[in-house]
Amino acid sequence: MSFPLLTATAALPAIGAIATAAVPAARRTAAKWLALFFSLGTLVLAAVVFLRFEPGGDRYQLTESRAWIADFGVRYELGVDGIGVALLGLTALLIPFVIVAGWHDADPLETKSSRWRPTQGFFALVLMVEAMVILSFVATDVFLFYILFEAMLIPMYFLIGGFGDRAHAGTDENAATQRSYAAVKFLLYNLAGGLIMLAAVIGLYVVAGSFSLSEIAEARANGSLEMATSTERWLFLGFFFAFAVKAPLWPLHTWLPNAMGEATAPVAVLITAIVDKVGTFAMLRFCLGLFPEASKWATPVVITLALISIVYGALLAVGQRDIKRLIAYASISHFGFIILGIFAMTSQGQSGATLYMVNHGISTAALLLVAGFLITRRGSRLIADYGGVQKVAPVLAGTFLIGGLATLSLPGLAPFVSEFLVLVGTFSAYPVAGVIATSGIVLAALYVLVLYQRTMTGPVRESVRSMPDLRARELAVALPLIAVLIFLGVFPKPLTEVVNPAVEHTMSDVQKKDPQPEVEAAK
Amino acid sequence: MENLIALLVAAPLLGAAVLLCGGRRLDKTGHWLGTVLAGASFVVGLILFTDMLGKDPENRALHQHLFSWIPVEGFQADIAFQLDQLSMTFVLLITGVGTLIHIYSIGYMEHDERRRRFFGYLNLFLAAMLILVIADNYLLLYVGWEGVGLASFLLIGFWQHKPTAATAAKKAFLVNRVGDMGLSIAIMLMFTTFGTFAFGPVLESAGETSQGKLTAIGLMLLLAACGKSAQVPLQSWLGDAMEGPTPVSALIHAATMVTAGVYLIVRSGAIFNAAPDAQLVVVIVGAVTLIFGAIVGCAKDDIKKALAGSTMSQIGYMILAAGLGPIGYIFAIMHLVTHGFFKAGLFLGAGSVMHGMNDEVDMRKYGGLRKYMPVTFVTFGLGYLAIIGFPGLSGFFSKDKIIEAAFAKGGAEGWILGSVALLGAAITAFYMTRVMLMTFFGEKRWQPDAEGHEPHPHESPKSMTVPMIVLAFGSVFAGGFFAIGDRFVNWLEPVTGYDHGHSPLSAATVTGATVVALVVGVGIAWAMYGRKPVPLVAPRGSVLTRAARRDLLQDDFNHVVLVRGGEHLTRSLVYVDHSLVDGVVNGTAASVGGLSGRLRRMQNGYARTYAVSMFGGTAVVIAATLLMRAV
Amino acid sequence: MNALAAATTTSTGEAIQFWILGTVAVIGALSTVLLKRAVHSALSLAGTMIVLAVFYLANGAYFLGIVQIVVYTGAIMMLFLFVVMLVGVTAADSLKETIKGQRWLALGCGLGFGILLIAGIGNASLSTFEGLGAANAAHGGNIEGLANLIFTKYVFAFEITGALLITATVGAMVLTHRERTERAKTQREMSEERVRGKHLPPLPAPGVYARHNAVDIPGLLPDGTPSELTVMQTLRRRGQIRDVSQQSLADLKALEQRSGERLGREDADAVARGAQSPSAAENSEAAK
Amino acid sequence: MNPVNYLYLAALLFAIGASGVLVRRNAIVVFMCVELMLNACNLALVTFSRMHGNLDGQIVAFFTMVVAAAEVVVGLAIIVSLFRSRHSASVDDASLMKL
Repeated sequence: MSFPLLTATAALPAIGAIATAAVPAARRTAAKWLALFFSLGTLVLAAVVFLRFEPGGDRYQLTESRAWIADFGVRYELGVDGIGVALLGLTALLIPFVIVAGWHDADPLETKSSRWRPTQGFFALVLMVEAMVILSFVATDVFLFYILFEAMLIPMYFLIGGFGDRAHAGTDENAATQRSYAAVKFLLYNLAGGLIMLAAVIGLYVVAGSFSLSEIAEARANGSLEMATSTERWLFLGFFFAFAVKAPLWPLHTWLPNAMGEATAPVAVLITAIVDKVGTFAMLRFCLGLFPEASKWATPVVITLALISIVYGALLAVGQRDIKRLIAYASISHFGFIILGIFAMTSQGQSGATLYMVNHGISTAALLLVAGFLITRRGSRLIADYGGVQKVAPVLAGTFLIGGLATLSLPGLAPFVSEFLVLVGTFSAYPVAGVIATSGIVLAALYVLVLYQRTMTGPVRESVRSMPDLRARELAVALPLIAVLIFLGVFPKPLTEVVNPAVEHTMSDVQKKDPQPEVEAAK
Repeated sequence: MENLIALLVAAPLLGAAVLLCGGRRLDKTGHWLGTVLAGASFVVGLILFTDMLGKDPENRALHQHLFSWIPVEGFQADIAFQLDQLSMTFVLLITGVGTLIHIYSIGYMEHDERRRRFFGYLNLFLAAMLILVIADNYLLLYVGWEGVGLASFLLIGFWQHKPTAATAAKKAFLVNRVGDMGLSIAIMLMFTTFGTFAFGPVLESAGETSQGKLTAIGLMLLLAACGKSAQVPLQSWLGDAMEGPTPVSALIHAATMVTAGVYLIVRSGAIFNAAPDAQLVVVIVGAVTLIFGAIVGCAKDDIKKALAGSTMSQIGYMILAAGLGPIGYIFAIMHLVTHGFFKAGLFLGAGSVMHGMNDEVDMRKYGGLRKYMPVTFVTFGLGYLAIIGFPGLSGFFSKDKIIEAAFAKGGAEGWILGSVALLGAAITAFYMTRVMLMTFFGEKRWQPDAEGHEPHPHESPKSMTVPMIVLAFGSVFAGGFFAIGDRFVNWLEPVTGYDHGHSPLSAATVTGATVVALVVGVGIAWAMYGRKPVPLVAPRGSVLTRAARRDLLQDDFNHVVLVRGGEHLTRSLVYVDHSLVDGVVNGTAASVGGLSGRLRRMQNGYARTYAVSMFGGTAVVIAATLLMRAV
Repeated sequence: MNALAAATTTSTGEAIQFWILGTVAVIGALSTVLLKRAVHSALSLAGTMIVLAVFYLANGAYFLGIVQIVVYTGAIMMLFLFVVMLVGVTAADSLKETIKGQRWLALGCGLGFGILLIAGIGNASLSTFEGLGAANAAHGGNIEGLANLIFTKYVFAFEITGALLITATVGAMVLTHRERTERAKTQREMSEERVRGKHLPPLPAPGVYARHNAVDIPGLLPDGTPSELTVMQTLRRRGQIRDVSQQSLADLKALEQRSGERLGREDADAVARGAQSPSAAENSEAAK
Repeated sequence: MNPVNYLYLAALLFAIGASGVLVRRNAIVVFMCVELMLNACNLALVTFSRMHGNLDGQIVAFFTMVVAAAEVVVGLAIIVSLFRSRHSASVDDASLMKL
């Protein structure tokens, strides 16, 4: 067996987490640099994976397979397809920014004893999440995936509940209550989803006799696996429920605004840009891959829910008074687009959905991290506490605006490409749904511009008058993300190249063909 | 030669990037850099133009394929440019007027500390607008379409510290987004119908699909055009957009960007030609806006808003012409170009007036300015004569052709449209005369402002007057140059096609009617504003006047229905999310909590009780096993 | 099955033995559960076990039958009796149930369980059986057969059982062993303590004023109150002191009443006392 | 008579023992009832051994006895030390599991 590249990519941050956690209490800064070093190392490995991946090659590449729990046929099976590669890259790319943006978020409060080591804990948890997410993107064994899917809740729980907004840190009892409420809500929602999925995982094993994606696919292909329609549907629902909670899809979304509102901005990025992507990713790989017939059966309902998510999330974003909650609802709207693209079951829709996952990750990270810098400066998350920031901190305002424009999918920035693909893909299969979803772009403009107008423009408020502009560390976070957004907006080919073959595989899984254009069909 | 096309866009794009990222080091030189790069783009345009003139009229189009943009199964979007006569016209207009306005802005924005950024935005606008007109497919056009929307947003809200400016910018972007939605649906429809959205294949095979589809595409394109070109019902943003600096109003909200809708319709002519229903809606929208804008223009006392109403109305003419089909396409573009000259000139003149009057915009506080600002007066006056269609000047030729074409549409439709266009001409003459009289004639009416500074009207610096003079030349001669010998028709015909139509009225009759309308309009205005002094405070006026001052209540409608309604909707949805969606979950949690509180009492701590439950449980399991065996 | 020396019935003698001894076993089991005193329960259980030993023998498990008598009835039950003595042989349990519904639930569970088991057996039972003759004979006898299995097939389990027994022994020692937290007192220290303490003379003996010489009856002080000091510490801890002061007073009153009745004296006081007399009589009964 | 009757007896004894465990409060008596249950099982095992004609059942019964012996030793030791600290052998007194 050749060098286990995927294992190494997932193991490096895990090792980093242990190393960071082991740093003594006094050497805080060393822990930060160590975490950054490991995250950059992971990025390098991810880049190697990206380069080694051959778009025209096998469906799953760089595969590894070892026996794990032989009695139940559970194997440690890894492999990436194009979608996995794209999301792996996204995760590895974003984590260094999360770490740099959260550089001071976990500095210990002075009231605590000297043995208190929150900094080490914070960065170790972030790396732990990275390791699990990466592994879940490359796992091709359902059981292995399930374990990771659940296990990543643990570090996330501590990150949300343990490291609140610096704005309210310290003595504020109410904030602490809110935070633990948010963390518990996050955990309960996702656990509930996960448990239902566990039942479905077991059911799948009973039906298929294997946990391996490739084996199941093979059995399906040569006809040795016949699933009863109702069985397939129940199993699909079990899987889908978990992913819909994670994604999150209306009406299972209410944990997200709480969690994102209470967590620090970097952790919020971790939630919405990285961890939630596992949900949508899994819909593509497991729901569509394992239960194609049931997926088609559920399509009308899923599309309806996705449309509700799009419009509802956007409308609620307009009504928010809290910057981070606003971004959370915007994300719900965007997840609606992703799910819409997946279930439209056209090449454009699915390519678009995959690109959307990547682009939404980057654009939300940019917007949210800059918003985090803003919130740290003023110590408030309320939109009403700001005004005229543009005058005192033009660079901050500028980066914030670009992040916002990316969120509203301005052409030239990466999210436009994906959003348009999703819309076209949906429209060609379900025209009415496509038109309703298109209204989301107007609403997106509304909430982004309202946010920008209220915080950045107008007369300078007294409370922001002495606000400093972005510092070097913060620029190092914002500018590269913006550069990536522009690059992928103008030249998304490196991504589409790896994604396209994977989408073809998924399309053949569900045995769907793109609708033919009317004129061409006539010819 | 093809490779130069990208350079058109690259120059201003580079300028925008350098100016916006360059930081304070460029504060001193930034405006020169911006102007030079805009000029460079114009020069490139000229080179391409001369090259094009040397070619056979049928083979003048140039193509440049840069790279494949979004390659996805069954979906090919390219970054590729197409420069034909239609695009060329726009390129020259955009870069030419753009460069002039860059020069003008050097003087106008001299005292603004953020001038560098202003030039960055202007360059960004030029780049986006150029992409819009030289794109070879609808998706790339969409990029430019939204790009100019962004630039417009940034420039309207340039003085962000003013809440009105920030609100106006947001409004402009939002209303435009509604139009953009139309454009993106149109593109999606094209994709599902034709499998592509490149101009060539789509327009060639437009006739091969059902009329219903084409009508749908056409209506969606019209929606997009309405948003961008401020046509009813999406016109409300244009008046507010005057919050931006005046050069912006001249360049974006008069000469170039707002005419993009006309470009879109003319470019998609093949689709509209095959969808008469869509065409009918287009002419109706054009005709309604024509009158709507004109009425609004009559009532405004703010010089820029009056001009904005006029812009709306003039674009209404163009849309009307574009909706007429091959009879009108060329005249729509022709009017677009001449309008670009004289309206830009008018706006620059207005800017010059404001510059001299401490940024006062209320025309009732002007009066008699011709003595203080002679150059401005002359250039503005020439623009005025052009727009009202004074015989011999630009506007006369282009507008006359449109009215002719409207009659040539034939039937009752033709009569109605022609009459509306004539009526519009009369109202145009009225409100423009009003502007002219209130600003430059009569007694001086200005007063010290709140801080006691009395304005000292003075002529503007050279950097501002020179562009105005150049544009005045354009307003005087462009129309004649285009019209005489059908130069413009011959130039554009290979692209848009041309149909002479059969007018029920002779050309001379139409011209006569136009002149009569003009005289009537001017006469009424003279009677109302020239003979008696203009009151300093606006009279109450008739119902129509009051409604027109409020943009014919359309904004109020928007406010009540969309803004208030939207606020209520979002607020109630926030409540629903909190108490209903979340409430179900929290309620479940609470009931589980209550249930476990009850069940907790079973845990009394006695080992024997637990033993009973274990034993009972075992009994149940055995019973179940036996039953299963029995069954 | 029939061909392979399978039988359907046992001998009549065994049947008679089963019905008689089986009844005894059930009665023993019931009295184990139902009798108030732990000693009686232990003895009934021992009886049941002996019956079971007989059944083992009857079933051909000769080795187990003997082991049952020797180990179970002999060793384990005696251990029980020791502990019962240690904890207090006289203490009778109150059979009043304190947990609401426990008794009915227990009864229901027990009955249901028994019925289920019997139903299950009835459902699954064979009408024939093989008998142990062949198996016992294979290695020359029951014990040899068992030995053969224990030391071959089950040798590992056997070794582990050994380890378990050792561990249990050690565990029992550890559990009952009390760590001495202070140095043992020397005789000298004890005598000095005695001299310094309140009681210079030896502690008073129990039952000084009692009617019989019992160690669990405290001596009465001159005022008639019992002195706990007179009873052994262990009994005091167990709460097994029998207070006779009230009893003797009651006896005295009963005597007075009886003599009063005989003398024909009837007053309200005597009637009131008469109401108390039955309980007093009962107390005296229990004292015996 | 069929040896199955032994099984019925075993079931009966087992149920009686189990009821005793549930009903009695004196730890020693509870313990005796547990022994009764074990004995009932042993009887069943021995009977199975006879019915199937092999000695494995007896072996298991034998192990049960050994384990029961070990259990009794430890259990009684626990009761004794419990009695020492609480002066009571009632299982209800040790209700510290209650919240």
